[in-house]
Amino acid sequence: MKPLTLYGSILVGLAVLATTPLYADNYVLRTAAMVAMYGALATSWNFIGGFTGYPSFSTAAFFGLGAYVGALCQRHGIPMVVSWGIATVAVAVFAALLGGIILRLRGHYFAIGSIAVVELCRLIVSSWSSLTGGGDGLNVPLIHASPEELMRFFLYVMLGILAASLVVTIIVDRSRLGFGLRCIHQNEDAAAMVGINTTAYKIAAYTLSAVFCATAGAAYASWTGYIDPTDSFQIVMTVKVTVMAILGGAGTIAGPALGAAAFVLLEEVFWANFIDWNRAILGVVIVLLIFFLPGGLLSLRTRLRRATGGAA
Amino acid sequence: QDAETIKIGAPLALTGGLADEGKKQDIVWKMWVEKVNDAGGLQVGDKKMKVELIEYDYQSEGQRAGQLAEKLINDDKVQFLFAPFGSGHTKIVAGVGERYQIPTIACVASSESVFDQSFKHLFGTLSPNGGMTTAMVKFFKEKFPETKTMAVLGRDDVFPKSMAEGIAKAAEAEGLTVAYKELYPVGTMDHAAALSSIKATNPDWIYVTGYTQDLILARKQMQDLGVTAPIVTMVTGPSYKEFTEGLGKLADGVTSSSWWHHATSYEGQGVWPTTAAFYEAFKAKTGGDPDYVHGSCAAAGEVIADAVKRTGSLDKAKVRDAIAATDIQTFYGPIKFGPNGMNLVRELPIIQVQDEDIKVLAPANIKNADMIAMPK
Amino acid sequence: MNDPILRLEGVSKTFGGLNALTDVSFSLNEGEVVGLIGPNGAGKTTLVNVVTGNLRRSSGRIMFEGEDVGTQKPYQAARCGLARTFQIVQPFPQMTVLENVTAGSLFGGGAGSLGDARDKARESLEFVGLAPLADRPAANLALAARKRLELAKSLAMNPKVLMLDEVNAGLNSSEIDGALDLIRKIADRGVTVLIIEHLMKVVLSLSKRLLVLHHGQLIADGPSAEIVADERVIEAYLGQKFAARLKEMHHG
Amino acid sequence: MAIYFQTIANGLMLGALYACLAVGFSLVWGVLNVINMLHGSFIILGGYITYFAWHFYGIHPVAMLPVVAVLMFTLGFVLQRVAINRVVSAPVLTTLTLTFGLDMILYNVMTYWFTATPRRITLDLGAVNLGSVVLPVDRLLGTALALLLTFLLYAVMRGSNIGRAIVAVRMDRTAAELMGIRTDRIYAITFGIGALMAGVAGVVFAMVFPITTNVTGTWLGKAFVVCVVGGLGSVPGALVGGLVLGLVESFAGFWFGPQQAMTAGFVLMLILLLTRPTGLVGVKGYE
Amino acid sequence: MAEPLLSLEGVTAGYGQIQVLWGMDLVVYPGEVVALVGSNGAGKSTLLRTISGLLRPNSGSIRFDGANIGGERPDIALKAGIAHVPEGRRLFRGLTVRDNLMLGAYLRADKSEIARDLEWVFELFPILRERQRQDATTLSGGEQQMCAVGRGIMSRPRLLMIDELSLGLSPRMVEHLGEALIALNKAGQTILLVEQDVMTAFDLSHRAYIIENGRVARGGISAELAKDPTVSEAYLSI
Ligand SMILES: Nc1ncnc2c1ncn2[C@@H]1O[C@H](COP(=O)(O)OP(=O)(O)OP(=O)(O)O)[C@@H](O)[C@H]1O
Ligand SMILES: Nc1ncnc2c1ncn2[C@@H]1O[C@H](COP(=O)(O)OP(=O)(O)OP(=O)(O)O)[C@@H](O)[C@H]1O
Ligand SMILES: [Mg+2]
Ligand SMILES: [Mg+2]
Repeated sequence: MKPLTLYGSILVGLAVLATTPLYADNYVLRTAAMVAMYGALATSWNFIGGFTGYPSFSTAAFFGLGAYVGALCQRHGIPMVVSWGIATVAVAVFAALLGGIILRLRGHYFAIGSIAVVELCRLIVSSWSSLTGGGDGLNVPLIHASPEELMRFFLYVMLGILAASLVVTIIVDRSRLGFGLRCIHQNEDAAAMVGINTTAYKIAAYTLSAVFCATAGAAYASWTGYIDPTDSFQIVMTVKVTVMAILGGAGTIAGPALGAAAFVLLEEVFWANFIDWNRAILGVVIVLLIFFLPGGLLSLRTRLRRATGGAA
Repeated sequence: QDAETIKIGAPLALTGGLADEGKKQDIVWKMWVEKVNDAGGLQVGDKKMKVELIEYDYQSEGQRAGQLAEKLINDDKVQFLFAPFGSGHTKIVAGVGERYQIPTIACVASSESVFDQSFKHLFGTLSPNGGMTTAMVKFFKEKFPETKTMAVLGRDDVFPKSMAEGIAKAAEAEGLTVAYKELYPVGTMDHAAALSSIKATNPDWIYVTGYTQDLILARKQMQDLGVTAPIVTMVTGPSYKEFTEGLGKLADGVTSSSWWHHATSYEGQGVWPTTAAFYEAFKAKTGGDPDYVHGSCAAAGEVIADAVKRTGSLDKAKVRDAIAATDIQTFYGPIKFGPNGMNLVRELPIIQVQDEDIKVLAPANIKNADMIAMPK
Repeated sequence: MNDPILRLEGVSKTFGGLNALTDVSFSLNEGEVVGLIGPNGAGKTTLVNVVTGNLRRSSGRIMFEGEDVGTQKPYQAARCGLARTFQIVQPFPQMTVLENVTAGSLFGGGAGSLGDARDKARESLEFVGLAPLADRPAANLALAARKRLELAKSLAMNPKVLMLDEVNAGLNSSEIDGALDLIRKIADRGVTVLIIEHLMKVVLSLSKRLLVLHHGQLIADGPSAEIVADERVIEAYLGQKFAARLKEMHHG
Repeated sequence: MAIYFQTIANGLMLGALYACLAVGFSLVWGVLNVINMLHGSFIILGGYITYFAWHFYGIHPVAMLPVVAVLMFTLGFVLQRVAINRVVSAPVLTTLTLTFGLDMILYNVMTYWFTATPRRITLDLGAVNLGSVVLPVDRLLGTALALLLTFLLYAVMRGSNIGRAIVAVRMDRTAAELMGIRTDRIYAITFGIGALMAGVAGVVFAMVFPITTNVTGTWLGKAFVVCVVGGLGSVPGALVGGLVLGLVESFAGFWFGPQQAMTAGFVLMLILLLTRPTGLVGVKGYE
Repeated sequence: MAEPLLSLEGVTAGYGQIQVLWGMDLVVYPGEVVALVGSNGAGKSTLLRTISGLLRPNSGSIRFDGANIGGERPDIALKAGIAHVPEGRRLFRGLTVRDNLMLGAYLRADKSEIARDLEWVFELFPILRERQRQDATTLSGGEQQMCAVGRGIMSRPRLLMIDELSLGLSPRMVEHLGEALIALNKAGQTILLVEQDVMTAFDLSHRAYIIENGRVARGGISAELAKDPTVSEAYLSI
């Protein structure tokens, strides 16, 4: 994609989400916010999973930790937005330290290690009741505002996180870091041989994959007003985000966010219309997408172009 | 606003981990709506209005429960919400209801922590858990005076955890020794380690909390490992027919508390004037016995019916106040909300499985069997 | 003469019980072209891996420009001017040839920006004669072109010492001639070259000095002509028939 | 003292079940490079078949072993042929996404038909006492079956032509084709064996655990841990991994309480991942 | 001469959009050693892959012993009697030398004959007998090449195709393998050989084909080609 087309499409996409309050009700806004949130999660995942090619399943761990750190800060009277900042920084530090350890693993083993992190976080948060309330979960001070205001506020918060993650993606893509990450993806040994500090680069990617998840998690906690370990550290969420990114096109700039939008909207449609079979139908859609669009939704463009004879 | 129907929204767990509980809510609410509409609808002022129930499956995922509550309010314009099963998800849905000032009736949430956030639109038909612990300890001590030590194993989840902690506190207050008290995390597949430790303390009373599948596994492993005690309580196992069905003979002797039992004989207003009438209707519809989830959920409908009738309109604020002032008798028992929105404390049944059947041991006015010791 | 640019002192490497390298010592002088030969499994690749930090030596010292680099990571080795090619070529398969080389100049060659790196990459593609294929994905190249890509990539890194692990294997005689010219040109720029090769034609025509590894031990180090006549080398490596052929060639 | 023996016994019996649960998953992952998200559902499906055969026709679970084995093998074989084979050489994330999608379908079908109600085979075979150590008969039987099946699979993988072919395909698909091995068929057979092992694990589990779709995720998670502890793709690895995990959970549960038992399992796994990524016995290629 | 064992006529093949072979014609007679030489990327390996069924020809015919095997799966070609020792040996990691050899006989059911052939491979390459319990990929390069050739022999092929016999082998090892091949051929084995080192190729073979850009540029008796000045200029420039 040419940069201008790309940036144009991204702006249009964000604008579509941002203008929902003008014509739609809160539920649509909420869905738009969900699209933005999952878009941000998938875009984050893309740093490690797409650019670097490391199959990371840590998303839910970062999201959940962000939610907990944010919630705890707020409960200690720290203003909401500051709490989100603290959560972001704390989780970034955590991810960098953790990355230093588990990024020594490659391929499958990394996948397992990163999924174990989610389970471990859940178990630790759940057994550290004195701090986290354990299985009881945590209440976050409710915001006193009308539902409409609140909804709009959180829509823009999530959109902001999404936009930030996209901007960082674009910057990384055009920088040394992005180039190096792609080299690592292709051949890690060769990457080291041309002078890439693979460890540092991977840690950077892993940390980037954590920051936006953490902010989103913290904002989410403030939004719902209640979090508990089971809902905050869900393996399903981790897998879903990965699936979204792959459906959209892993390693591309806008693909993961597009995949997230498609996934969330499809889920919405099926949930509303097929109570008993929504899960199966979504499963069928995923299977078909993998069969017919293994390169993700973005590869549809290339295909169409080829089919129509090269005119772009 | 659509003046023709009263819309009640319900995010339900029809698939996923809580599917069974969700389905129970679903079936009872449908029964209630059918019955109401057959009679022409609910009395609102001088006209009758039909009731429409709108349900969505939230797949046992908390995030989605909140989202669907929002959809119900915004897209479907419901005037009331029924909260889903469990304290955690109830909290999430109640948070949404509160924000939109939509009265939310929780029928399967009993932890006080759900109601202590000063929500003004959340009302629960279950009584506080607290009513289940002290009374039970007293009752057992009276029946089995030699009871000295107990062991508690609880699931680390809102309700089961609070019950485990509540009972331990109550027992110690009554002079029992709690020789073992541990929580097990969600997703535990094996209780052998805990049970072996419990066996080593040789307690007089074993108290386990958890969801049906946890309890079935725990009971079976107790049998396998030869862990037993004169009193074995599993909360809220025997309240569910799945528990007794899954365990067969092994269920015999297990005690539990419950919020409601169909052996009670309350009477009052609503589509089912007596407990017996509800029991018959349920039996006819499903072939099985109702448990407290069924009872409590059906009663939630009556709360709404009563409130709109007294208000005579669907005015949000008025209806909310009317619900807060609820004071009715139903087949489920008395309903009267305390300041935090929970149904008032009342004497709750203590039940026991005897010959694969559920018997009520207490309170005395509805008891239909005497307590037996756990068969060896 | 100056100090040697690279010096190994008693370097050993073991894999579990296997001694892949035992007490290997030698030095390379700046600008020299040296051949490293030895039977299959003698430890030649292992030696390169140890020098570039892909493997950690078990003992000994590796001195590069007077400093012990024995604990360096591969990327550090690359940045300080120790470049190598892989026996099994290791391109970034989905990237174009140009991008492959750009990676070399950007990260190893210390180029300031992506643009600079690209210019430098074009230069080294020109140098090895791959410029016409610059926009092809590396995965589509035939073996010879891939080996040249490896070369271009290491050149783009401004190496001081270049270790070539069988870059000519699988090339036929006339292609080898092209490759020889290329390596000579590189050496003429002042780069120190260590060539590992089983093709004696290549080794002999490029290097005046040979090192011979056998069972992980350095069994010979000296002028090429002497080494190929050494009985131990013939026994371990060349074989009688080939030695005879070599001798014939010298006389004929 | 007695409690230690009991804890060891508990750990070993649980561990054998874990081994049984993980071996098929490990094989499929190791050989096909497919992280089979369906594995948990396969186990439950095997359990349901066993339960319903017992419930409606009174067939003893052990008698169902061969039936479930054949059914599940066929299911796995066909699924690989028609679906997974299409992307089997794609990156691991793609196949994972595919099996994730397939699992959503299977899971939905099972919850729809069978509901989430936990079902249990109430055979209750009692227990035998060995000194002060109590050994539940059904767990003993499960342990025996788990060991037997694992050894059977090991024998097949080691001694037979098919076993060699499976390893060969894993290591180098093209070279295997040159040996005259029909790789797509071997893939299907391997996936079939994976499903079969899951199915028979389901039979064993049906005697020990309540069967419900709720636990598919938990069992899948266990399979992950066992694989790492033992070594990916290896039959003896799954056995060792299962036993070690069983023992660790059992002792951690005894010493630190059940809340820490699962945490201990994960911590063990992380430590192993970082110190011995090939697992306790997965040194060489996968047998 | 007798009927050809293998004959190709106008075979074209390639990878996806890229065509590599542009009309190959060649024959191999029973009992011969035939060498294929040619520059890098000329398509020699592609040709062997097409014959052994790893690759489908786009057109042309491949006849083996009278039957058309073009476009059949590799197991069909192998059953017909064609063994392919691929470039880079490609032994199976994690399997012992012996298991690797046994996989060569994967399609065969005649147990006693297999045992006999295994014995024969061990006679040909005694080092393999010593190392039969060792993981095949821990062998040295030359030993691996022997194992790969042995694995080819184990299918008891009527035509043994070897790609890049000497790649990465020490001169001494090349010599040793060459001797082994001659012994094999003396025992009646037909061999089609791809070899970069033209001198070695001409030394070992009866006839040779020179491949250029996916076509046969020349063919003939090896000894004559070796003397041909145009050939030595292009391929033997010492
Ligand atoms: N990572 C490793 N683990 C175990 N053994 C190894 C490892 N790498 C190499 N070896 C062994 O070390 C010895 C030396 O190998 P090396 O690759 O250095 O040989 P080489 O001289 O390059 O041979 P060739 O000429 O065949 O390339 C061999 O026996 C090899 O099997
Ligand atoms: N898998 C593949 N996909 C695309 N192109 C390929 C593939 N394999 C080989 N090629 C191309 O086909 C052409 C012929 O390759 P082939 O391997 O047959 O040559 P060769 O004569 O064996 O050369 P070499 O001496 O390098 O082994 C080359 O241009 C190569 O780039
Ligand atoms: Mg080497
Ligand atoms: Mg070739």
